[in-house]
Amino acid sequence: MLTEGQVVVHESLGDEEQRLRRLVLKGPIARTAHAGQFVAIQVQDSSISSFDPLLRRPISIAGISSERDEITLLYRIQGRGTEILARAKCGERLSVMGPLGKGFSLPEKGELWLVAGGIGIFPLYPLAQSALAQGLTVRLFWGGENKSFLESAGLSSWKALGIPLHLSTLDGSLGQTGLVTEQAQELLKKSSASGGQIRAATCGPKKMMQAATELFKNYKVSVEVSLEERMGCAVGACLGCVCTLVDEAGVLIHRKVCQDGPVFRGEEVVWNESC
Amino acid sequence: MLTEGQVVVHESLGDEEQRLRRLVLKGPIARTAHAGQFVAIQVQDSSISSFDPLLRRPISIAGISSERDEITLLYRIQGRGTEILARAKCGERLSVMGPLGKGFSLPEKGELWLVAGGIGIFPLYPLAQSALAQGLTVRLFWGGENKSFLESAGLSSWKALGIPLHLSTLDGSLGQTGLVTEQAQELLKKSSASGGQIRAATCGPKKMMQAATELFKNYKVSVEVSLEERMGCAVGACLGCVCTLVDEAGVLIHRKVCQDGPVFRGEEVVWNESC
Amino acid sequence: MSPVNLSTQFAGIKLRNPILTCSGTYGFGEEYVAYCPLEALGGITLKGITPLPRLGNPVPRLAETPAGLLNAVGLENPGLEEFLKSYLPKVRKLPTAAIANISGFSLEDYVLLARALQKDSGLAALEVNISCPNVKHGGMHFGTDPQSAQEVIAAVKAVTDLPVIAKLSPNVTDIVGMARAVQLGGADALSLINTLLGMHIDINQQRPVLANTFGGLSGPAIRPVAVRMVWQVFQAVDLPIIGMGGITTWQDAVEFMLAGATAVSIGTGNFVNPLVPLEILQGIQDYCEKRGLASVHDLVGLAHRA
Amino acid sequence: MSPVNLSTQFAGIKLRNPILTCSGTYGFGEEYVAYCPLEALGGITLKGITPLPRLGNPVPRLAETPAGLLNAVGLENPGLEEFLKSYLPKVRKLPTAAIANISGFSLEDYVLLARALQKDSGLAALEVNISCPNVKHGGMHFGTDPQSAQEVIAAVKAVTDLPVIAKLSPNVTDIVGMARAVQLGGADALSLINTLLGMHIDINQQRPVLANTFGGLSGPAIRPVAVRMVWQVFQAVDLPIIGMGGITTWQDAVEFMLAGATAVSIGTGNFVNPLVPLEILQGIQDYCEKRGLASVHDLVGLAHRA
Ligand SMILES: Cc1cc2nc3c(=O)[nH]c(=O)nc-3n(C[C@H](O)[C@H](O)[C@H](O)COP(=O)(O)OP(=O)(O)OC[C@H]3O[C@@H](n4cnc5c(N)ncnc54)[C@H](O)[C@@H]3O)c2cc1C
Ligand SMILES: Cc1cc2nc3c(=O)[nH]c(=O)nc-3n(C[C@H](O)[C@H](O)[C@H](O)COP(=O)(O)OP(=O)(O)OC[C@H]3O[C@@H](n4cnc5c(N)ncnc54)[C@H](O)[C@@H]3O)c2cc1C
Ligand SMILES: Cc1cc2nc3c(=O)[nH]c(=O)nc-3n(C[C@H](O)[C@H](O)[C@H](O)COP(=O)(O)O)c2cc1C
Ligand SMILES: Cc1cc2nc3c(=O)[nH]c(=O)nc-3n(C[C@H](O)[C@H](O)[C@H](O)COP(=O)(O)O)c2cc1C
Ligand code: FES
Ligand code: FES
Repeated sequence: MLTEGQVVVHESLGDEEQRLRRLVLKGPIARTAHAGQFVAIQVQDSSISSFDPLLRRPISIAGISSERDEITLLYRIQGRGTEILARAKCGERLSVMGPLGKGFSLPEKGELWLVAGGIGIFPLYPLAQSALAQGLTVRLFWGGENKSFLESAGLSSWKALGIPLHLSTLDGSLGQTGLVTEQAQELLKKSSASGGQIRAATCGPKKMMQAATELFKNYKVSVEVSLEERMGCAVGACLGCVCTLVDEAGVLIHRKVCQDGPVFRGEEVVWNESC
Repeated sequence: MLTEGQVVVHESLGDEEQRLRRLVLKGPIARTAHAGQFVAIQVQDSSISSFDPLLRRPISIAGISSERDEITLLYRIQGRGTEILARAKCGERLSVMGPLGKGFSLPEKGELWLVAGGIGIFPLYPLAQSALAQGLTVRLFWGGENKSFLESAGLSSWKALGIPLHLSTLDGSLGQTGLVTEQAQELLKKSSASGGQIRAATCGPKKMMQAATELFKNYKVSVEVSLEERMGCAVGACLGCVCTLVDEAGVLIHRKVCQDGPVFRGEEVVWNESC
Repeated sequence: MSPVNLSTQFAGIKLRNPILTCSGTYGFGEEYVAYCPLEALGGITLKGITPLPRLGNPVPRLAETPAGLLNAVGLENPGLEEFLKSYLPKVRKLPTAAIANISGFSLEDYVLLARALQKDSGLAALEVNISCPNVKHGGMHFGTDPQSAQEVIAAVKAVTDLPVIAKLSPNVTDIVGMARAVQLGGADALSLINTLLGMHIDINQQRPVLANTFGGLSGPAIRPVAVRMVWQVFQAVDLPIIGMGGITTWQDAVEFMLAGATAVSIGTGNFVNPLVPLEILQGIQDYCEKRGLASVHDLVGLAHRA
Repeated sequence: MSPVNLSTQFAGIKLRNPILTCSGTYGFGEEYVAYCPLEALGGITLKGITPLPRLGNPVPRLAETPAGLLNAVGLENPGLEEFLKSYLPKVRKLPTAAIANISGFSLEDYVLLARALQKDSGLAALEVNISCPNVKHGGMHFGTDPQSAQEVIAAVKAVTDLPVIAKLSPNVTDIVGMARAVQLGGADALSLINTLLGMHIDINQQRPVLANTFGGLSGPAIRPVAVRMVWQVFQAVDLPIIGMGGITTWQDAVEFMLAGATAVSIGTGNFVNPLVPLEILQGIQDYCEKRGLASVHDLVGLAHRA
């Protein structure tokens, strides 16, 4: 769906130094969106065309309110495109394609473990909401740079969900010091729940997702990962965004992150840096 | 001088359908600017670079307030560049080069006749102000599309100067029907003042300026014209903006509109379309 | 006023209107269905295929540049067999004309592909992408050597009854010479232009952004080069031209037609806005109406008269 | 930390720093004085001169394109005699190195110009612009034919004691072949790249915007092509390269140096913002400092190591 989303909220998220933004867009995308899907947003006012920057930016859907026809995007100002996006004012209309791709799946019952690294947290919030609505038990493992980051990136909303939170920071300013996967591992060791009762979903840096995937594999927990890749068309037409999977026969195959993903089963992903 | 001018006023000028804008910039350019000079303005917020559109836009200085360190630019939204410029909000900083080029000259005494076609009126206002301040007699011949245009483009400010105004419109909705040069011709015929006592300055469409130049030549009135040409550097370095003049010896020579002009003596301009 | 005739016919190809989409940017026709009504298009050009399946290059395959896009997909495609089995049946059902795009690394590759694609395949034409290295001749590109280009086109022409469109590379000293060569080879039409060879370096990582180092530059940045080549070839060679390279607005499309393009094709522009083809169609129609032109074809080459 | 060594030396040319300005975009050095302190620049390249004065092409000479600029100035210049009389004395007094740029329409033109410009003229080097038609050889450009390019450079080299920089045209199939040719001719360094040939049509007037129909495309749009050519030539040819083509930010300049440029030159970027050269210098310096590089020269070709 190609729509003009109207900016209804566009604000700094937490500490300004984190360069995070919250953008709420009004439009019909909310009606069909699922957690894990994304949009491709034009990073400039759609009324006057400029071709620099040229491409849309893929941003995960971080909040879905179908009653109010609103989706929330949370993003970090990273480069020129997001910097220009950050200028959009309330009332402006931005051209948005979406919802795109295939989101996370939810088990019928049991426990859902969410493992987030940094801003990988964003697409996991609507997933937690859906899971809770469906009666699943949810817990979150979330690692970030430091306290300021975690608080800026939405810690309080997670607290409001009333689920167990396992936090870690690199500098120890909040939660445990270290990597988020270490905490998951500890709990897995102690946990009575067998692999079959747990499902996991992870989003964050590639290395972190790879480590999480290996960890869960050892405990026979199936895990979904959300990949990132540079995108051209965002609809599966250009083959710009492929990732490499290994199929059941052990053969390497390509899948499109934009159309077949961004969510894939962790076990099938080939994590080599660039193929 | 390269400065960041702060937008202090940016508003629609008159009828919205005329697509005219008034932009007042605060900065040191006012201190040294003269009527007929121009600026080269970046048509986007200078804080984030985008290279489409790439070039600055030349705009005449239409108002100079050295006490308040303000210059006024009046422009018509013509293409994409000016359309983007029109989005600049109060408080924003725009990168401006100027004052550029050589402006109009003023006689010591006598009469100054101003002949304007359309938005060619804009650079003539500060010229009228300077001339009046110096005690010259000033009259204006101004032709435009219709009444709405003339009123939008500043007629009331001209009335406030208390000088004779000879207006004409193509559709007769204000002043005489027809071309501005016809009115000047009529008055020249009747006028007792000899050519030597009158000086003229004209700005507007090329054809109009050419006609005015020929007319004044017949009456031995010397006239200055303000040329337009596409610009690259705006400082005389790229040779993108040349016009053809004929020197005393009758030889065709090139001059740079940006540096040697935009104001030239009408008699020396070669009016052929493109050389 | 009677409506503008939008239909276009050239080289045995009949199109509802002169708006196509470029090979490699529009998949096999189904990907954009939710974003742009295919029945409104003159036609689409399919992703380039090769005899055998190809995984293409590693990622990153894309890099954004000022008003441009670098891509190094590396001709990823399912291969001829899978194309015929899984894709062609769906392509035949598309509500618009479909042009196949074929690539090869030897003369034999092209012949093999062309032989398999005939009129009865339901395709409207065959576009031959010659911007590929000829591995049997030391990697010299077919698309930069007039002799090889002529041979490839002649070989393709000999084995298919479909109209043959030669798609030229802009990375040459003499585009007119290339156009003349493929005309001698028997090309029925020309596609101008493929991408310009470029690259981008990540200054933080101090290495090329694209895994393949080099990529093809497309998008508005290259439009002035594309228009120039269409103009030059239109003047020198009597073959219909499909113009492409940076078309993103209806004004761009009109520019290509005035320069000499009989049809236009939109590639990277779809990524910017998938409704670009529709907006272009409307814009061209309005432009013709305002100027009292009975047919969109009247635009072709008009700027040469000035 | 000790400050980064910015000075650069190559092909007998000594520069305060590796930031130059491009021929044709910086006049004869005086035009930008009020906008950019020349003493901060490594050097400037002067507007191209020819033996006789030239009025150049009619206007319009410029057209803006997406992230690019088309120009068709047509080598307007005062001619050699006037250059020597009225311009050179001022150029000698400029507080930075000056490189002359010479153009011709025959071998003799180049020789005539080169003979008149020697070390005692106070110039730092001679840049030979070979992107001109050779009128004696049917208009074939010197810059697109390796043989002619080699001859021109050899002829120039034979008559001047100044370092000779060959400025290559990107409108060729094989830039490496051209670089090799001018190296055989004796070039001391290379300038890469001149403009890409392009055009733009005014769809209202239905004719080319530029009076000359064609023009040279410069600016950020062409940067990916320029970087690619610098990269290819750096790999294949052992001559110092002055990189140019779309440099507008310090990141662009670093990109060219990582690709293999020993110095960089800013053209169209000056029009966007005349302080670009200074900002680039500062940016390069900071970049080197952060990475602990002692000399800006350490950047040259670094991305090839990856
Ligand atoms: C499926 C998906 C979902 C995403 N969700 C979010 C999100 O919710 N919040 C968020 O902050 N970021 C998200 N990202 C990353 C986001 O797209 C990039 O941060 C953004 O594109 C950077 O754009 P820029 O213009 O600021 O940077 P620039 O440096 O100007 O980008 C240049 C080009 O590279 C591409 N690019 C740069 N970084 C990335 C990246 N990490 N992934 C993909 N393309 C990239 C850009 O899209 C653009 O085409 C997501 C990426 C993907 C693929
Ligand atoms: C010395 C001078 C003074 C001017 N003063 C004024 C003024 O006070 N008010 C006003 O409204 N306009 C003025 N103009 C014209 C103004 O520069 C153009 O209207 C403006 O450049 C159009 O830009 P655009 O981005 O809207 O159009 P686009 O179509 O996007 O412009 C494309 C390119 O063509 C150039 N261009 C287009 N039209 C003109 C033109 N008429 N003259 C020069 N370059 C042009 C642009 O600068 C740009 O590089 C002046 C022009 C010159 C040369
Ligand atoms: C991602 C991508 C993939 C492409 N793949 C092909 C291809 O398989 N075969 C081909 O002939 N051209 C291919 N091209 C070139 C386009 O068909 C077109 O010639 C070029 O992009 C210029 O048009 P544009 O600027 O509108 O994109 C590809 C272009 C892009 C951007
Ligand atoms: C207006 C203009 C005039 C130019 N004149 C010359 C010239 O006289 N001689 C020459 O060798 N190159 C000339 N060039 C090419 C530039 O020196 C440079 O190679 C090219 O513009 C690419 O750099 P850029 O993208 O930074 O502008 C000219 C370029 C422009 C824009
Ligand atoms: S971005 Fe085009 S296929 Fe995924
Ligand atoms: S605009 Fe460059 S010389 Fe006038």
